[in-house]
Amino acid sequence: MSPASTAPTASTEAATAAPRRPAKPATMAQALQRAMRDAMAEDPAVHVLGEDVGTLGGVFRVTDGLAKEFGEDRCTDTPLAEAGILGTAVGMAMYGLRPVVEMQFDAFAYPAFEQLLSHVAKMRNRTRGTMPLPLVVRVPYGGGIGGVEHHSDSSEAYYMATPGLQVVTPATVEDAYGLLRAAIASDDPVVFLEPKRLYWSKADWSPEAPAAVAPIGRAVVRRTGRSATLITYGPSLPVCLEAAEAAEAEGWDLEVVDLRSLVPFDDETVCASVRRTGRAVVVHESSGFGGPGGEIAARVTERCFHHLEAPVLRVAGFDIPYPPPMLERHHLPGVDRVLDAVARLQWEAGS
Amino acid sequence: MSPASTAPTASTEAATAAPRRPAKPATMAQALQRAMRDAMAEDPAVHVLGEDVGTLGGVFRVTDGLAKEFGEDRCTDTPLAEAGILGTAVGMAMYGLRPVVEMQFDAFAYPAFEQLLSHVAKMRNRTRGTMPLPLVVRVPYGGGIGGVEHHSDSSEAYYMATPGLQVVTPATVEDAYGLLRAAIASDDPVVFLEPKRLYWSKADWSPEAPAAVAPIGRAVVRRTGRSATLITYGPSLPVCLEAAEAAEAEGWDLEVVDLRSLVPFDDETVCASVRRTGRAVVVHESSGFGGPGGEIAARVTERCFHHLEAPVLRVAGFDIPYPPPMLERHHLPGVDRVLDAVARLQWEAGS
Amino acid sequence: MTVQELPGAAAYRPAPPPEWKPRTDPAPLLPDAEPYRVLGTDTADGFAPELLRRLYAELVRGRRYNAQATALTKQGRLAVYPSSTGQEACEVAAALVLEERDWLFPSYRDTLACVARGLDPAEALTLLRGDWHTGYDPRERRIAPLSTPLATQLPHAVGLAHAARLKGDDVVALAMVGDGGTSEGDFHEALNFAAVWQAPVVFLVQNNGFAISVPLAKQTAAPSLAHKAVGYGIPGRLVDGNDAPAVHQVLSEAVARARRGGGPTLVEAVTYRIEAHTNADDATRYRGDGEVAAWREHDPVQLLERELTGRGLLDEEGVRETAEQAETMAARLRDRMNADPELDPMELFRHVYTEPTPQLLEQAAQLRAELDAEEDPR
Amino acid sequence: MTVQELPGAAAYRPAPPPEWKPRTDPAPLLPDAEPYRVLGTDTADGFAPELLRRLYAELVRGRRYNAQATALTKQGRLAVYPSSTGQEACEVAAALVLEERDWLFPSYRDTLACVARGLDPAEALTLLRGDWHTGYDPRERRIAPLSTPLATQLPHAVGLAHAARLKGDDVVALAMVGDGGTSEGDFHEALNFAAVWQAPVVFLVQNNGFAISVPLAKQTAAPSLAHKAVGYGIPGRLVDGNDAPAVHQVLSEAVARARRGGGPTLVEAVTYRIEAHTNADDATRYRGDGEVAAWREHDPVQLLERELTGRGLLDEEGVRETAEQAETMAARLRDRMNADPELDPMELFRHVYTEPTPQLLEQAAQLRAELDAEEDPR
Ligand SMILES: Cc1ncc(C[n+]2csc(CCOP(=O)(O)OP(=O)(O)O)c2C)c(N)n1
Ligand SMILES: Cc1ncc(C[n+]2csc(CCOP(=O)(O)OP(=O)(O)O)c2C)c(N)n1
Ligand SMILES: [Mg+2]
Ligand SMILES: [Mg+2]
Repeated sequence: MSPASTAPTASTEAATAAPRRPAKPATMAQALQRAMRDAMAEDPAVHVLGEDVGTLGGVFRVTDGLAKEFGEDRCTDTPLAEAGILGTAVGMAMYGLRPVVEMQFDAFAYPAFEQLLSHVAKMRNRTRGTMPLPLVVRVPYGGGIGGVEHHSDSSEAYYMATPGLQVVTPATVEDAYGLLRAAIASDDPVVFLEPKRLYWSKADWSPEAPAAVAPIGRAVVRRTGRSATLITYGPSLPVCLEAAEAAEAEGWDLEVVDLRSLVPFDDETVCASVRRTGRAVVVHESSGFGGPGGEIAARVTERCFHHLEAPVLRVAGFDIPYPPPMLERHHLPGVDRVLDAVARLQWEAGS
Repeated sequence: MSPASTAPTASTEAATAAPRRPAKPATMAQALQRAMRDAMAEDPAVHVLGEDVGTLGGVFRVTDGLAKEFGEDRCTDTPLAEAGILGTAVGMAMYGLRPVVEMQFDAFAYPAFEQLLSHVAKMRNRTRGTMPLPLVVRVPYGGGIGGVEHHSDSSEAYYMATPGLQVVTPATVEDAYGLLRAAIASDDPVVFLEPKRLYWSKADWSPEAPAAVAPIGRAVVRRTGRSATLITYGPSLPVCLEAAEAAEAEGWDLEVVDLRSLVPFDDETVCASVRRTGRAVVVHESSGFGGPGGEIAARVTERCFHHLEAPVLRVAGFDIPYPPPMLERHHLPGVDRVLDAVARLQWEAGS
Repeated sequence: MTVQELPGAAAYRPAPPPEWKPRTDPAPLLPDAEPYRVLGTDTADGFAPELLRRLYAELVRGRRYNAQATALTKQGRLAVYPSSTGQEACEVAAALVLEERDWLFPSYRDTLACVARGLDPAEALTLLRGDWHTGYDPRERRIAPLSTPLATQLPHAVGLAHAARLKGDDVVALAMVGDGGTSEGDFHEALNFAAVWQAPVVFLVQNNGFAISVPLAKQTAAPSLAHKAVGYGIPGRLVDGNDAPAVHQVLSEAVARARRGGGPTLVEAVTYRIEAHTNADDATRYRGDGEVAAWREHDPVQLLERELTGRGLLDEEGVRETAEQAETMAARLRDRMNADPELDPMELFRHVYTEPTPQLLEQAAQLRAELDAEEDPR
Repeated sequence: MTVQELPGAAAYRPAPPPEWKPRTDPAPLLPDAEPYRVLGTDTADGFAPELLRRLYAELVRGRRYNAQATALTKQGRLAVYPSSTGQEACEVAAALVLEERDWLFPSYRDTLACVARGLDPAEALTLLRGDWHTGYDPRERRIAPLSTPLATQLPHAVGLAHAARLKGDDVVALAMVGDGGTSEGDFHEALNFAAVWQAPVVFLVQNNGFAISVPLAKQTAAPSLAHKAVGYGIPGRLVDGNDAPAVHQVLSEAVARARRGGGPTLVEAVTYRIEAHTNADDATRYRGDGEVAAWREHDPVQLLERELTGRGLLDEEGVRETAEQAETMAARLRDRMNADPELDPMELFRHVYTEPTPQLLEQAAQLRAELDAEEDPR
């Protein structure tokens, strides 16, 4: 993955101050850990809480070492109750802390939905801006890891439909660090969706001098191309990049846009790409019906109608409960399914 | 409202057996009550439960008289805990009952989301069809009634994004009865969305011989027209019909489709209309971003691209937490906003 | 102090059963067999006359406030008003036991507690008038937004109290909830977190007999709601919720306990909702007049008035003066609420995020244009 | 019987405080000061040798099942296995106390209880192998799906028990949950509904000391988890979870109580998770070997074996035979699990609704085409 980034290249002060050490391979999980570690070191208001985040370091080890370095009061194993975790985090944020909450798996964030929808998303607004709620909810999401029932949901549609939340999801090691730092620094509540199956993805990346990442709300063109645009995010980015490589053989030069932020949505970057290419496919793992792709396809069409040679198509998970491990590969959008959709972009017909 | 219904006209057995009494004005709330009453009378497995549904008859009086007629075991005031209500209803359905659950207001269904998403929607599927879950969750939704905070949410996007649920919403007195009967009769779980501000809407309707209503999953053309299609449901249907009347003055002959069922979605009826008119606007109260309109616009565009003279537009609530009573009229899609959207359907340009 | 070091937290990992020991002795956690009472008992002697008079004045003011707000609702000036008439002792005591630096977490019925804590009587009604949601800056008087989703405010109180303690601040949070609200999962989770973290928080349950139409018998089978405390390892206290000095004392002790690091307390105040649930409710559908009449005999204002006059701490003059002061407050409130609030529809977009998203800017422009067109229709 | 008429339900609408009375006497609801034990005490005399031998055989079988499933996981035959090694007494007793018509509501760790109840040992592993979710028809043996979202199965058990009672059926539901699961709101709501409805349900909490890495001290500050019962007005019982006859007795009594209309019971069984949380977990990160070793000394299988041999109810021959039977079961399980399951990807669309939606039909056609192309790539 060598992104043709639209991000500003100026590095942060911290980054310029430190001597740049050579980048070594790091996993996304390590970059996320580092983001929390650095945020905690810089700002004593940052607290991490959740199930098993302390002594164990989280079931995905994303909080590994934080309790040891900062003490159990800064990285706290909570009782097993997600509404309680998010609800107490709301209270902590009301007192000026910046809680970073971990939900153990996507489906286990559901018990906390009332707190999220009725309080977290609304606190700033209902108090006329006097009570902002700087709070991050980290949610490992998506499948592809052989998880049994309830361990592979993609719930971004729920978060997107909730005004007041920012919804962010990294697809690269670099973004994992940069976007999580940005999320923790944000004065608005952020649902931070971590693609489970990319936790162990690796890239050359230096924790001492992390590259700056664009602020929340900016999509990025990961691969330029002229035939059509693949619009995607999180776990489906590698799939789309692979599909784009494979598409070359068919004579298609695909552009790949990584949304990174679902809310706010970067209409500018996305539409600029689609206007250039005239064709688009939205790719995500979440179920199609009522999923993120509908919103994305609709808003792109509203804005680029006369540039479109074909309807914006969607490649998504089927409209079924997430399958058992042995069948999940049939559900997940893969390279072939993406290429099939590209093939259906009415290359002959024109409009 | 005089619907040009696509519904089959054959009446149910019960209806043909009873002598048709002249229809009298009835409210939607009354028709809903009657639907539960008739279902309970016919099938002892039907149980109603929720907060204040018994002695009080519900805060909107939709369950009025049921406890008296069928006893408190059939229409039960529960403790105040929505997850508990839905969770126990799941157990009741597992034992062969057909629970009809009332959530007092839309936002108060949120505590029950884990039960809904992780169990209700999945039970049939996870048990390979051996454990169907015939259960109805009645949710009063939407605004326009001057409700304070947390009393006017529109949460249909959450339900639509959850495979395994049927999502149904009536907009007329007749449909209120017919669809609720169908929902209770369905062997699949149904989220039954009741537009709060239409509870007191009236129509001539005979409880003794209710007209048959199409099965769940069928949209209906409420008004035929040739210029453009308004696609809507629930609380926005009257707005769209009014807008269609007003549009005549501008020379637009608008068709109005009432979806009635969001899941399953009636692509056939909707697309047939859009193919005829070539232009469409989706109208709903729910927030626009990530709301139902995105899905609807996207799927209509996928299917009717070459018939479209303009992009499918959306008129929706703003992407904000639901406003306080004194400001809600600015948020709710009204006739003017619908007409504005119609005006933007590129009448001059063509495509 | 780390969570690990919290008093007692280390203990209850059960040793292998041969040496199994309960973490704490449950006996002191259990509530008394009867609600605690002060009025009409010798204990009342121990109360400072000043405190009793202060309580009385606040009760009278509170009663008047409830009446005024109900009247404003009838006049269409409020969207809805959930009255706390009959529960003024709880409302007032909850406010008075707190220091300025402490935090109050009211439920939707607790406007009165907010006002007794010093919140502007009109600002307190913003939510119920409907010109905005929360009508005040919560940080100003350390009053969380009135919470409509029941029991959801309880974990907030725990988190805030916990945060204050971690920061080394001497702050207590008092959270209010109804009998119905105790059935919600959030109640359970909040009490458990509070107990495990030994957070300086006091939970006040106003058991007013009903959750809208649902009587307590359909809400719980517990010996008392205060008995729930032992399941979290915290003390449960039962008090006559119409006995203002008794509620004040029990809450004061709980606040003091929390302040000195003794952890949370659950207080059940037994009281009664005299009015209907809200103006939109018809209470005759689910309860008899007899029941209401019986409770009117146990009225918090009258009980305290009787005690004070009996003890010679209040005379007719004092009663009249107090009533007059309340009347002045009510008149002022009426005047202010009779003025239409200033509304700016554009505010709808202002507080959703720190910076409006591009999408909100577009939508704001759309509304702006609509408003301009309305004002100046060409 | 209507809810109104439920035993005691009518009572606790508090009379005006002068006549306030608790609804029930809390004393009999409180658990004993120590976990109840049978093995090594005289009480063991009262047990039928047949029951003790049956328990022993099931414990040995269960232990072997756990070992086999763990081995299968290492061989990649299961996606994951949460072992109940060390907790077999609870698993087995929970299954044996129920009649055929009763219902079991297992948590994700309770495969063993399902097998002890007669579920096919291989079908019980479908979820964990990953070829489908629930691997059996719940109605066949009246075993609800293994529940992964913690505590969510508890309200199901209450609803089912309530429904059975309304229908006049003599059915009891037994629901299992872990110590960690007691912190969830669903635990609270389920117990409360059960108590108010006096549903014939038994809640068995296996307190095995940990929720993954989180020890009980960070989960609760309660004297014991059984003490939570009093807050719902139901009896709480504490039992040594490694003492099979003791668990069997306490659960039997609770089931009998439920069956005769006496309402729900909360049972806390004190036990210990000997293995890591699952094969994916590294328990050395959060607990010492010493602790595990101490609990190995209090092993449920050994404890019962010692008692039986001591009493002359079991000899070497019997031990060997029991082990052999378990070995046969394990071998059969191994063989069956080593065969690849038959998979039909098209099944993904088959059970979402009674009738597939038009959308699902489209999607099924798409997958069908893809599968055909895979098989026959032109
Ligand atoms: C989560 C939630 N569910 C339902 C409601 C609707 N509701 C508002 S008040 C009320 C009754 C509350 O009873 P209680 O807790 O006893 O407080 P009280 O009204 O007696 O002060 C209900 C059911 C709500 N506000 N929040
Ligand atoms: C609602 C929910 N939250 C989180 C999880 C993730 N999780 C699985 S097991 C477990 C620990 C459970 O502990 P306990 O209830 O004590 O049961 P045990 O594992 O000890 O049998 C957790 C946190 C889950 N399955 N469900
Ligand atoms: Mg109440
Ligand atoms: Mg455990």
